Amino acid sequence: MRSERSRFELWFLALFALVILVILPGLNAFTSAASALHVSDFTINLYGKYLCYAVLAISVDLLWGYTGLLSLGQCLFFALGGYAFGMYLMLMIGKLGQYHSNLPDFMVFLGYPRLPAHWVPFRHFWFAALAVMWVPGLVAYIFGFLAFRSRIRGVYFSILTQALTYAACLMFFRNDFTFGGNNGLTDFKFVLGYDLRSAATQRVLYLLTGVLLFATYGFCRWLTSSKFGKVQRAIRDSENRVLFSGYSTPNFKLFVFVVCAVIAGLAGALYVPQVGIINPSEMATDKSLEVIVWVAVGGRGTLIGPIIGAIVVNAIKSWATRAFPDLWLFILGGMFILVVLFLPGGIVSLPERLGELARKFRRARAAVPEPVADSAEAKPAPEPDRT
Amino acid sequence: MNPLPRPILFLLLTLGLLTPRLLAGPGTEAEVRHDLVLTLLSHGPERHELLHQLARSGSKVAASVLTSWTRGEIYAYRTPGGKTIPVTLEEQEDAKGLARAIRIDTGAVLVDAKGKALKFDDSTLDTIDTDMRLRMDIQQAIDVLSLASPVPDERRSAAVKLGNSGKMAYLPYLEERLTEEKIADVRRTIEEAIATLKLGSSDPSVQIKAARNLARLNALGAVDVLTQFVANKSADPDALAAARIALRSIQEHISLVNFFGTLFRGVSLGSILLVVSLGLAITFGLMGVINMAHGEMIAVGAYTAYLVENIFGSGITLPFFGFGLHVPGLHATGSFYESNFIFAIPASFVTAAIAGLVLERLVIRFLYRRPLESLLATWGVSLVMQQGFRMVFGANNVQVDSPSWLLGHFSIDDVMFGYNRVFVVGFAIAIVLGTWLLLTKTPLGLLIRSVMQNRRMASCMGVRTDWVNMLTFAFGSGLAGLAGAFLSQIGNVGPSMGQTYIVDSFMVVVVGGVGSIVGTVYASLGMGSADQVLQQVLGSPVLGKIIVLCFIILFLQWKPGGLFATRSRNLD
Amino acid sequence: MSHPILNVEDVTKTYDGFKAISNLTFYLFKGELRTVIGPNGAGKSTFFDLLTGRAKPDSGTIVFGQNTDLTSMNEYQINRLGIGRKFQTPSVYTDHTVWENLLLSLKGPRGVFATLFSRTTAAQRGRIDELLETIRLGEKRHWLAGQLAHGEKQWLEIGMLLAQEPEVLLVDEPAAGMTDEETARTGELLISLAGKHTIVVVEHDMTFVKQIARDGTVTVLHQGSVLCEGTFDFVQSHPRVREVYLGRGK
Amino acid sequence: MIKKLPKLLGVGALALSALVGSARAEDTVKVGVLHSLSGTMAISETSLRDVLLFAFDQINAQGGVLGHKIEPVVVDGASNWPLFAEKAKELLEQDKVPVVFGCWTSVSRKSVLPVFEKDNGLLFYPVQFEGEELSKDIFYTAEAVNQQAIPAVDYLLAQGVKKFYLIGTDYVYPQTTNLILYKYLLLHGVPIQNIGGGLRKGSDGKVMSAGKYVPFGYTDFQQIVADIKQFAASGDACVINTINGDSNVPFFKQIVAAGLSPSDCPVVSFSLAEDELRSMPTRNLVGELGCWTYFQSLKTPENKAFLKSWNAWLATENYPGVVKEHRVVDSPMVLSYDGVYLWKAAVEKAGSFDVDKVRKVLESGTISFDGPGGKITVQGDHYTTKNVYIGETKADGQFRILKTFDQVAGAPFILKGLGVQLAAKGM
Repeated sequence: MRSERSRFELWFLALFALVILVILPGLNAFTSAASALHVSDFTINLYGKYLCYAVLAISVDLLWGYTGLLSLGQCLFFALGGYAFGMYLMLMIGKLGQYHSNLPDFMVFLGYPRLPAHWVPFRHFWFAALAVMWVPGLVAYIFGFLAFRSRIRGVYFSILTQALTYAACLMFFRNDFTFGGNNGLTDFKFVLGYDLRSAATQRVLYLLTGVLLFATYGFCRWLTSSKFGKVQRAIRDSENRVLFSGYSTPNFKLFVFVVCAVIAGLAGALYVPQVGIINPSEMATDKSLEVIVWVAVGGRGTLIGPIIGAIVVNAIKSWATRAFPDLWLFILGGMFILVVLFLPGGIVSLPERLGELARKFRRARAAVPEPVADSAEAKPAPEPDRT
Repeated sequence: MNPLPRPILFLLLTLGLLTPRLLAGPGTEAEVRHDLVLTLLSHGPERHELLHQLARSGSKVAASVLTSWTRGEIYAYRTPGGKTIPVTLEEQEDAKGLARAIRIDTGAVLVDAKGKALKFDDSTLDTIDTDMRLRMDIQQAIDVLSLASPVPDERRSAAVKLGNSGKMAYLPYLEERLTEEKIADVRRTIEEAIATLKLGSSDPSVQIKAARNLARLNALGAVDVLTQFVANKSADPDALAAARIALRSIQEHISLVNFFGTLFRGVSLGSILLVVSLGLAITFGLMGVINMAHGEMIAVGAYTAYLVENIFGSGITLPFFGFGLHVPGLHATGSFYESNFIFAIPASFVTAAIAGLVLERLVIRFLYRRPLESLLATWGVSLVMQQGFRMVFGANNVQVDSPSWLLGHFSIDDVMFGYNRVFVVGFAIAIVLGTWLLLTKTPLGLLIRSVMQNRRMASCMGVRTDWVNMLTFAFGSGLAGLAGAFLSQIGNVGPSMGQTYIVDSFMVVVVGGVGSIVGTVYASLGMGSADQVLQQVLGSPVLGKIIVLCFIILFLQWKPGGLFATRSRNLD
Repeated sequence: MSHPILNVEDVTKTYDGFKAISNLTFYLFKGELRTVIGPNGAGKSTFFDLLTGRAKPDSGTIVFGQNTDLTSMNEYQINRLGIGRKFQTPSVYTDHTVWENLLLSLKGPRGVFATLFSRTTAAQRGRIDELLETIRLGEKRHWLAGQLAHGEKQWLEIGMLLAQEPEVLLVDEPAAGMTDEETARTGELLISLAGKHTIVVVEHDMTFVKQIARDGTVTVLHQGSVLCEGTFDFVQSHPRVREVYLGRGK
Repeated sequence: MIKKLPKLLGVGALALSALVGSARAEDTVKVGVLHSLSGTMAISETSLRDVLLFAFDQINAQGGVLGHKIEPVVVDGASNWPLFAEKAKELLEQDKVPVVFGCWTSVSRKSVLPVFEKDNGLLFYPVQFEGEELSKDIFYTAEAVNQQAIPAVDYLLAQGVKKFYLIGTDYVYPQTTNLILYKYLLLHGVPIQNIGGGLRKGSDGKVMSAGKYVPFGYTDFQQIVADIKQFAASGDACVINTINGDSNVPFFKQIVAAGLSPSDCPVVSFSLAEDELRSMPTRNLVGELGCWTYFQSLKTPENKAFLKSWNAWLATENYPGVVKEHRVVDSPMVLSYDGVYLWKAAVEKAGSFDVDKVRKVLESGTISFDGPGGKITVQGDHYTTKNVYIGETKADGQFRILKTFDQVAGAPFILKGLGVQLAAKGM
C-alpha cells in the first residue's frame, strides 16, 4: 500500500517538476505574448509565490505531521528569512529611493545619522544569504532549547509558540526597532545587480524557488525515511516510550525545529523579492495557522500533501478574494473544520477514502456480511501525547 | 450641593427670575441681552470694556451667546428698515436645509412683519466676525462666566484656566468665588488658582506665601509655573527657596500618586485579564479543549450587550446578510434605559452559553481526545464566526454607550479611580466567587469535577459525561460572554474584537497552571501588575508587553506546569 | 552479590501536600525477580517514576550499581545506564511496524546524528528475528503496531524492553488485560529472564504474583512505604497485609 | 494538453480573467478598485469601494468617459500587503486597467508602488498620509500633513493652547506627523517641556521620534490617560491624537472616564472621521476636534447635491456587500470620489485613456473639480490643493465646522524643510 502510493507520488512529482521547472518558464520566455500558449509574467510571479508557500508548508508538515509539534509560529521564521534578505535588497536600492540617500527611506525620515551597525554586513550578498538560514535557525534554537528542555509539549508548545510570535510581531511593529515598523521593507530594485522588475529576473527567482521546493522535498524524503525519521514519528506517537528507550527527545525535537526554521527562512528569502514587500504582519499567528490549513487540507504526515495543499488553497484564495470577497473567510474556516472533522488525512487520503467507501458500498450491495477486520480501516489516526 | 434641584434651577435661570447673585453687575436677562447686543455691534476698546462688564454678570445666556460668537454662529440680520439685529440659527434644519433664527436681544424667534418665522441658510447671512485678539477677550469673559456656572466641573476647569492665565485681574473674581464655593474639590482648585496667580506677584512675601500654599495643596497643576519660577534666577532668594521646597513636595506627591495609581491600574488590568480568561480556564483548564474561538464567544457577549442596549433604546436595523433585519426597541428612557447594562450582563451569559452549547455539539464533542485538533477546528470556527459577525452586524465596529453610573471617576488624594475600573474589579471578584461556588458547592460542580478528573470512571459511575461536557463548555463560554459584556464598556465591539484578548488569556491560563482557578487569579493579577509597572518604568506601552511575554517563556522553564500545577499522573 | 544493584534509601516524594512516597527504603540485588504489590494509591507508579527519572525525590538517595546517583539524571540518561521500564498501558509506536518498533529499541547509539546516518546491519536483523521469536510475533513483523491486539502490544513492549538489553527491568502490571493463557505465558517469560536481568514487577493479579514470585521476595507497599517484605507465603499470612490489602475484599 | 496545463494547475484567476476577457465590449473602459474588503482594514476600506461604485454609476448615467462606460474591476486586498501587490499586478497586467483607485494604509501603498512603477499605472490615493513620498504613478488626493495637522495646530495655537500632548499608533503616519508637529511647535515658540508624550533621540542626539506610541489594536489606555491628566493639570493643554482605528474607542472611553472634557483639554484627532465616529460613544465626546478637507455637515450646494444623489443611489443599488443602513460620508470617501472625477476630467482633456497622456494633463496643474468639499486641483507634483476644515464633534457623530482654511496646497517632504528652519534658528 505504502510503496504503491510512494511510486505514484514520485511519478506525480516528476510530472509536476517538468511542468514547473521546464514547461511554464519555457512558455513564459519563448512564446510571444499574443500566443495562446503564452504564460504571462503575472502567472509566473504568482506561481513563484505559491511555490514559496509550498516550501513553507513542507516545513510545517515536517514539524507537525511527522513530529507532532504544532507550531503556531512557523511564519516567524519565514518572515525572519524574508527580513534578512529584504535588508540586503533594501541596501541595494542605493540612491534610487524617495530621498536619493544611501540609507533606506524610512531611516532618512526618522533621522538616522548612519546605517545601524547590525545593518552594515547585509551589504554583502553572501552574508545575507547565510543570515537567511542562521537567523531563523538561531532563534529556533534558543526558543526550542528552552521549550523542549522544560518538556513543553502538545498544546502547550503551540500556545507558547503563539506567544513567541506575538512578542516578535509586536517588536517588529515598533518603528524604533530599525526594521521599518509597520511599513516593513519594500521598494526593492536590484538583486546582485539584476533589475528585480525585469521578467527575466523574476523567472530566475521562480526557477530557484522551484529548485528549492524539490530540494526540500528530496531532503525531507531522505530525512523521514532514515532511522531519524522513524524516531521522529515515534516521538509523535509515543514520546514517553522514546524517552524511556534512551533517546534524548529534546535533542531530536530541537534538531527538527531548527531544520524547519531554516527551511522556512529560505522560503521567506525567495518570497520577498517576488512579492516585493516584507512587513511584520507576515509573522502574525494567523498566517501560521493558515499554513497549517494548507497542510491539513493537503494531507499531513505526507510530503506531497503540503505541496498540494499550499497550491490548492492559495489558488482558491486568489480566486475567491476576487469572486466572493465576503465569503473567503467562510470558505477558509469551513475548509478547516471539515478537514479536521471528516478528512484528517487531507486530499491525499481522498483516493483511499473513496476506495474504502466504494468497497463498503460494493460489500453492502453483495449483501454478504464480512468480518470488518480490514487492515486499512484499523489504522488509527495518530494521537499526540496528552499532558 | 445645590440648594435647588437642577431642572428647577435651569427653569428659574431661563425665566430670568433668579438673579445671579455671585458677582456684582447688571443682573436681569433682559439687561444681559441688551449688553450682549451692544457688545456685538460695537467696535474696538468699547467692545473690550463691554465684554468685561458681561463677564461679571455670571449669566448662562451670556456664556452661550459668547460661545456661539467664537464659533462664528452669530449673524447680522439686516431688517428691511436698515436696522441690524444679531441672530443665531437653530440647530434644527428643515428639508430644504433652512433654519429659524433666534434674536439675541429678546431670545425669541425672528419673525417678519406678518409674524411668520423667517428661515435662513447659514451661507446667506453675514457672520459677525471676530479676530484672534477679540476671541481671546471673549474666551476670558466666558471663563469668568463659567466660574459661576451651576456645574461644579465647569467651575473647576474655569478656575484652572484663570489660575494659569497669569493675569492678576482675575484675582478678585476668584477670591470672591472662594467665599461662596461649597464643594471641597472646587475650593481646592480655586485656592490653587489663587496661589498660582499670586506667585506672579511682585511682592516676595506674597510669593512665599503662595508657594507654601501650593505645597500645602499638593497642586499638581502648578508644577509648570513653579518650574518656570525656579528657573528665574533674578527672583527674590527667599521666594526661590520656598518655590523649590514647594516643587519638591509636589513632585514627591506625584510619585506617590503614580505609585498608587499604577497599583490600582495593575489590579484593574489584572481583573480584565481575569474576566476574559476565566472562561478559558474552564474550557481549557478543566476540559482540555483548546478553544481558539474563545475570543468570538467574548464578541458574542459584547454584541448581546449592544443588542440589549438598542432594544432598550429605539431599536436597530441590522444588515443581516443583506436582508436588513429590524430589531424593534422599547424606547425606554431615564433610569430604566440606564439599567440596560444590568440586563445585558445575564443576557450575554445566556447567548454566549448557547453559542458554546451549539459549538460543543457540532464540533468539540468529536475532539475531546484530540486537543491539537480541537485547536485547529476551533480556529476555523473563529474565522467563520468573525465573518458571521460582519455579515450580521456590519464590518464596522458598533457603538455601545456606557450607562452614566459607569462613566466618570472619583479621586482619593489625586489617585484616580474610574467607575468602570472599580466595577471590573468587583465584577471579577463576583464571577470568580460564583464559579468557585458552582464548582465546589453544587451537585453540578461535583459532576463537573468528577468528569474532568476521570471521564471514563465517571461514565462508569453512571454520570452522563456528554451531558456534563456540554454544560461545562456552555458555562465556560457563558463566562466569556460576561467578559464581552464588560469589555463593551471599555473598548471596541467589533467582528475581530476577540482576537485582541486570545493570546493574553491563553497566557494567563498557562502561567496560572492549567486546571487551577486560583492559579488563573494569581496569574492574571500578576501579569496585569507587571504590565502596568513596566509601562510606568519604561514609558512605552508595548515594550512592557513584550517583556512580559518573554518573561513567561522563561518562567515556564522554572515551573513548566505554571504557578499551581495540578499534577497529572496518568500520562501514559 | 552483597552490594545491591539498586539502592533506595529514605526517599520521600510529596505532591501538593500528599505524601506519595514516604521514607521508602528498598534494596534490589542483581538477578533478582522482585514482585511489588500494594493497594491502589500505595505509591507503586510513583516509585517507578522516581527510579526512572520521571520524578525527582524531595529527599533521600537512589543509587544504581556502586555509586551512580540516579536522582540527578533524567529519563533517557537513566535508560542508557541499563534501566528499562514497561508502562502499565502498552506503549508502542502505533504507526510503525512491529519490526521497526524493535529496531528503534535495539541497543546502540542514540544520538541525533547517529540515527541520521545509521544503517541496519545484519547482526541487528538477526537480533530482531531472535526477539520476534521470543515474543512470538514473527508472523506479524510487518503489521503496524497499532493493529495488534492488546496482549500482543504488551509483548511487543516487553520485546522492545529486551531489545535494549537492560540490566534492570521495571515492569508495570504486565498481565493487565491479558487472557489467562497469555498471563501464564508472560509469567514464564519473566521467570526465564530472571537471572540474566534483574526484574521488578508491579502487579495486582495475585495468581500471577504467586506464579512469578515462587520463593523470591515480595515487597508490599502501603501509603508510600514498605509495609513488609518476604516470600509470597510470608507476606500472604502477614496480618497487617491482610488487613490493608488482601483483607479489603471481606 | 500543454495548453490546458496552466488551468489544470488550479489557478482560477486565470480562467476567470479569460472569461471576463471574452465578455469585454468595445464601449467600456475597465477601471481598477483595490481595497481591503476582508480582514482588519475592511472596516474602513469597504466604504471607499462603495463610494467608487457610486461615482462610476453616476458617470455612466451621464454617458461615461469619452463615450465609454466605466466597468469597475473590484479586487480584495484582504488587509494583506503582499496580496495588494499581487492584485495590483493582476489589475495592471491581466486586466490592463488605465487607472486604479485604492489603498488606505501607507504600507499597502508602499507595497503596490513598485508594481505601478514597473507597469506604468496610475493610482489615485485618497487617505490622509505622511507626505514623505512622490511617485510619478500616484496622484495623492489625500490630505498631506500640511493640510490637516498643521492647520489644526495653527488653530489651537490661535485659541491660546500652550501645551501639546502627542499620541499615536506606532507606524509611519503618526511618527512622521508628530515629528513634523514637534518641529513646527518648536518653531512657533512652544517650549520643549510643553510637548508631551516623550522624545526619543538618536545616537547623534537629534530627536528621531516625538510622542507616545501604542501598537495596533491597543486597548489599555489607563496609564497614558493618567499621564495626560497630569500633563493637562495646568490647563491650556490639548492632545494631538493620531491613534489609528480600533484603539480610539478604548482611548476615548478612558478619556471620558478620567473626566478630561474638551473644555479642559480638547483632543484633536486626525484619523477619526464621520465613519469612525459611528462606533464611538459620541454622546460623551461633544466638543472634541477634527480636521479634514471635507465634513458631511458642509452646507455648500455641491455637498448637498452630492449627499442627495448618494442617498438616492444607496436606496436603489444592489451591489453585493454594500451596506445600506446607517451610512455616513467622510473625507476619505469624498477624496476617492473626487479622484474619479479628476481622472475623468483629465482623460477628457487628453482625449485618451493612455496613462502617459493622462498623467501629462494631470501634471499640467489645470485639472480641478468642484467636489463636495470644495474645489480640488491637481498640482504639478501630484499633490492636490483643497479646502481644510476644523470641526468639533456633535452628539450625533457629525462635525460642527469651526474654521475653514481656503485652498491649501499640499506640500510633500515638509519634514526636511522644518529641520532646515530649526537649524537656521539654532534649535
